[in-house]
Amino acid sequence: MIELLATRAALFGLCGAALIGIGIYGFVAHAHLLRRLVAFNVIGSGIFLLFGATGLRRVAFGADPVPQALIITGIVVAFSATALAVAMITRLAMLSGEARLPEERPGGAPGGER
Amino acid sequence: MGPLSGQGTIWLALLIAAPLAAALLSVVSGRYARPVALASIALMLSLSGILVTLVAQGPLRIAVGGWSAPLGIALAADGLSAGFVAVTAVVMGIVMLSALPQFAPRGDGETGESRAGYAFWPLAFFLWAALNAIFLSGDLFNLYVALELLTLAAIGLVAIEGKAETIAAALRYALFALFGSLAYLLGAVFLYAAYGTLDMALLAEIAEADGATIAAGALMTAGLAAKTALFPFHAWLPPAHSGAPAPASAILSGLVPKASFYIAVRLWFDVLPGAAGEIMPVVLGALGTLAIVYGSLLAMRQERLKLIVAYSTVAQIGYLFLIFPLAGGSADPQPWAAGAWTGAMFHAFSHAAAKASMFLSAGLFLHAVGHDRIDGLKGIARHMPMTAFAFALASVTLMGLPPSGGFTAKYLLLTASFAGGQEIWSAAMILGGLMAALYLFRPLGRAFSRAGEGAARPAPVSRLLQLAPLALACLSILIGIASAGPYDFLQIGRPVSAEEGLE
Amino acid sequence: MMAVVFDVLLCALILVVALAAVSGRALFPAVVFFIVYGLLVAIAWVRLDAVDVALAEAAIGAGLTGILLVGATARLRRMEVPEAETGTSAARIATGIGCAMFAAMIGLGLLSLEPRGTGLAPVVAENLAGAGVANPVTAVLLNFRAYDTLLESIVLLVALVGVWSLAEDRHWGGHPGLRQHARTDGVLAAFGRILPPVGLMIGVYIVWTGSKQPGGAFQGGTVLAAVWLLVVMAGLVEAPRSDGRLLRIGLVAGPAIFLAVGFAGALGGTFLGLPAAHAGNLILLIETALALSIVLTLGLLVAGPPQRKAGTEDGA
Amino acid sequence: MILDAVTILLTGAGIVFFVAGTAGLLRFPDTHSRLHALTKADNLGLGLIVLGLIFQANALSLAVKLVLIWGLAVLAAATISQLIARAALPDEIKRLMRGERR
Repeated sequence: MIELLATRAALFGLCGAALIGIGIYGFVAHAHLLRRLVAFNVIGSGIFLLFGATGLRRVAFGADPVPQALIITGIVVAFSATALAVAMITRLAMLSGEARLPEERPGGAPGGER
Repeated sequence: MGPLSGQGTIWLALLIAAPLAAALLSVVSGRYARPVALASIALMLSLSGILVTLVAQGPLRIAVGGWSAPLGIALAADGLSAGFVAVTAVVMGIVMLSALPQFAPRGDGETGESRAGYAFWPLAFFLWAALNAIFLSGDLFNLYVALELLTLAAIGLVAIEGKAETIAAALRYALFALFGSLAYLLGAVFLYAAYGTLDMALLAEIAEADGATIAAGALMTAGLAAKTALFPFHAWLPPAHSGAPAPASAILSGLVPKASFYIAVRLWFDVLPGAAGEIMPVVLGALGTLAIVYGSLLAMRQERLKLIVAYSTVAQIGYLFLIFPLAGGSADPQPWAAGAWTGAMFHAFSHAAAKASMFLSAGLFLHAVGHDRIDGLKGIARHMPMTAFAFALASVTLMGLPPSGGFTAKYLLLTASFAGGQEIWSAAMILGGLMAALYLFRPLGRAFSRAGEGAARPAPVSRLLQLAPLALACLSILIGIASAGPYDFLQIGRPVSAEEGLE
Repeated sequence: MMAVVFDVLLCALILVVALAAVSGRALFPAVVFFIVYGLLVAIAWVRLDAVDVALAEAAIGAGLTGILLVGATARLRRMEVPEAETGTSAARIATGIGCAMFAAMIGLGLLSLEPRGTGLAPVVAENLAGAGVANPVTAVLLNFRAYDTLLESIVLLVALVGVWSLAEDRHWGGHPGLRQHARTDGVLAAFGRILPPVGLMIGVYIVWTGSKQPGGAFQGGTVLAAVWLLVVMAGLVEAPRSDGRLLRIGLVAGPAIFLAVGFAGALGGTFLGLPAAHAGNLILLIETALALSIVLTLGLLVAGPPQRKAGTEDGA
Repeated sequence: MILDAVTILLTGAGIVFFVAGTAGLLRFPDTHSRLHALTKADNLGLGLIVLGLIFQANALSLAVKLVLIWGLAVLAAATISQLIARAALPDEIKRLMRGERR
């Protein structure tokens, strides 16, 4: 049983690591801020999955509830940040007609100083 | 670390609970901003004073909820924490007092609220609570939550003007800061996976200098550097800090980056003292040097006062990171390390006061002239001598001239670099001081010159408001004049990694 | 063996859907894939014996985040915001290789990591009797590490103040701009009438059961917030004005009571200390108040900044 | 043992309906026919799976929860498919009119 859980921990831990990579790719590859926000959430849940998987590595001493509690906190914190970012993105789009940062627009000025 | 005692429980609790309570009150109604702000500022100043007197007798450590680590979260206060809490209280107090007229609850609705006049107060109080929570925390995950609290409140303050540019600046800041949080979190997860605890004091006892630990520390440091706007993660800072209203800029530039820097210092000097190795401190020092040069160069090229001040922050943050090569970098305690470590902290404190003062001055100039292009500042010293004098005093600190706090900081850092045979860093500091003189002379020279013909008469600015930047500038000088007391105070509860001082 | 095959398939599916959410061309499919992704991750949490996290991930990570993103996508589409992408395919491939290497390093680091010590499971088990609740995750959240949870409830509130401050000055204090699509006799309205009694029961049950089994204030609060949002979308009730005194008190009630209990403990010598004899009741009090504030905060976060003054139809 | 067999039979049948519904979602040309495939096949599939699982429930409360889940899912699916169908109507009409012109 413990061996099975250890395999599972390694499997989901690796899955989490891969999700972090996928998320970073999306974060870097897109200029659209909502796409970046999606990628941010993918990275976040990848880290959480990694965290939860490592919680199983000492399963011989019992299931560790602390990572689970911290992950729930992390999910709520990530949601708060996402909600604020979504509101800012919509407002930016309302004011400027774009959902990108000024320097990411084709032909936009870098640095954002005008 | 310190003695495990319940002593000071109520004061540590209040330092976090009081600003939270003030923030909750100002969420309920924006009408009572003035009394709530006045009462809480007075309370917070006294609480910080009490903390300083308590810590003077020895470091404090309490177990929140009565659950001692590793199960529970510890709050800890030593000289460094108390120093940051006290500087935060003075800077926040003065800045919030000076914000009262600008963010007065006027509005025409039946609730007597206006949008920015409402939002500023809860955001500022939440930010204050987050800063204290960071300076007093003894747990790596708790620091993550407090750091997110700080970041979201700071993002809200950057965006508070509600214009397209400021919202774009806030979003750019959010991208860097949230990415930084994730890197920090990933590092903390690795430390928990390796050691089964997040308590900093316990980790300090059991952490080893193996690959995984160093990688975890590096991830956390990268995340913190992004939040501190260390070169090359600085791009978000100038538009964010120059676009916000002056009181918000003062808080954002003076205090917020110090919090993530503080965590990085705690991480390498307290939690993982033996793990830094040879390369990491040099990399951080090199990035700091690049930040000094690059930030100063760009500050010289700006035409708007707030942008000059904001790019100056990019440069000044660079000095902070010289702490790693000068005070760390070796597992054995070096005799000069205490001087370098304390010098960096002096720099953090005096820059907090000086930069807050500069942004408040810039805000007053902007109010008087209607814009902040430095060409418009010609002869302003005649109309606003107090503010111009404050700006000059704060500049003295940033240039590192005696007798300012900036001078003491640079003196300590320079002595350490010579004593340790690391003269190369002293070159960066001296160059940085010269460049600061150059970029600050442009606005100063105009302000103290004679007004040109036909210059528009500036709008009057209240004397009381002009007192705020002056008080902060005086504080930044005072830190240098009365440096012996703070120096000894900062040594209280210092980790062994740099116990032996120069004295 | 079957279990391992299932886990491998689940992981593969999660990765494929995550890739689709991140790398596709258009925004809307990406958002839909992200929601599917969240639900799959919730299943992964069940496989990891973390049902509490699974509930939070499904409700908040997939559900509420999904609503936020779908809503934003729809608004951007109405404003005809361009979605075109920049960047060459060579740059993308280079980025992809870099990210793959980083992920591989993280994975290798994880596998090579030698866990030291016992972790916190034994300590939690040892102290659970004095925690006032039987569910160890709830014990960590509301007793052992209650300070984290207090700050977390504050983070939600900060985000809401930040969202509100993005309103236009003239709309300050007004209603958030949820559009009410439905006719009062339409299907959505009918659904909005049937759902509340059932949804209310389920939400309250999840909050209440959190002391013994998976559940709690955040998960249950999310269900209740979703019911509330649906009823608002169905046009049955109006989203509240952001300057309502009662609403504001409800928003801060949870953190305020949490803080008050914590400070009362400090007066007794322990910040956030819950005496073992009363811990169960105090946690119930905190969770109830917290759930109320969470429902309001989550709902209003999804609803967005005020967009119209009272009595007007539409702002922007 | 017999209960297990019943469960396997019912959930197996449920999965067949789900696969059919998904195939329809992927293969059918337009929104309305896709909805037609999804709603009918998936509701039935979910019902069969829930029914199969009820035979595994060892407490009445568990069985009640399963039925509640099924009821809510059916209700939500019915509402949502109505809304999707209505939202897709203008596009569909446009497409048909274009088709007639050609």
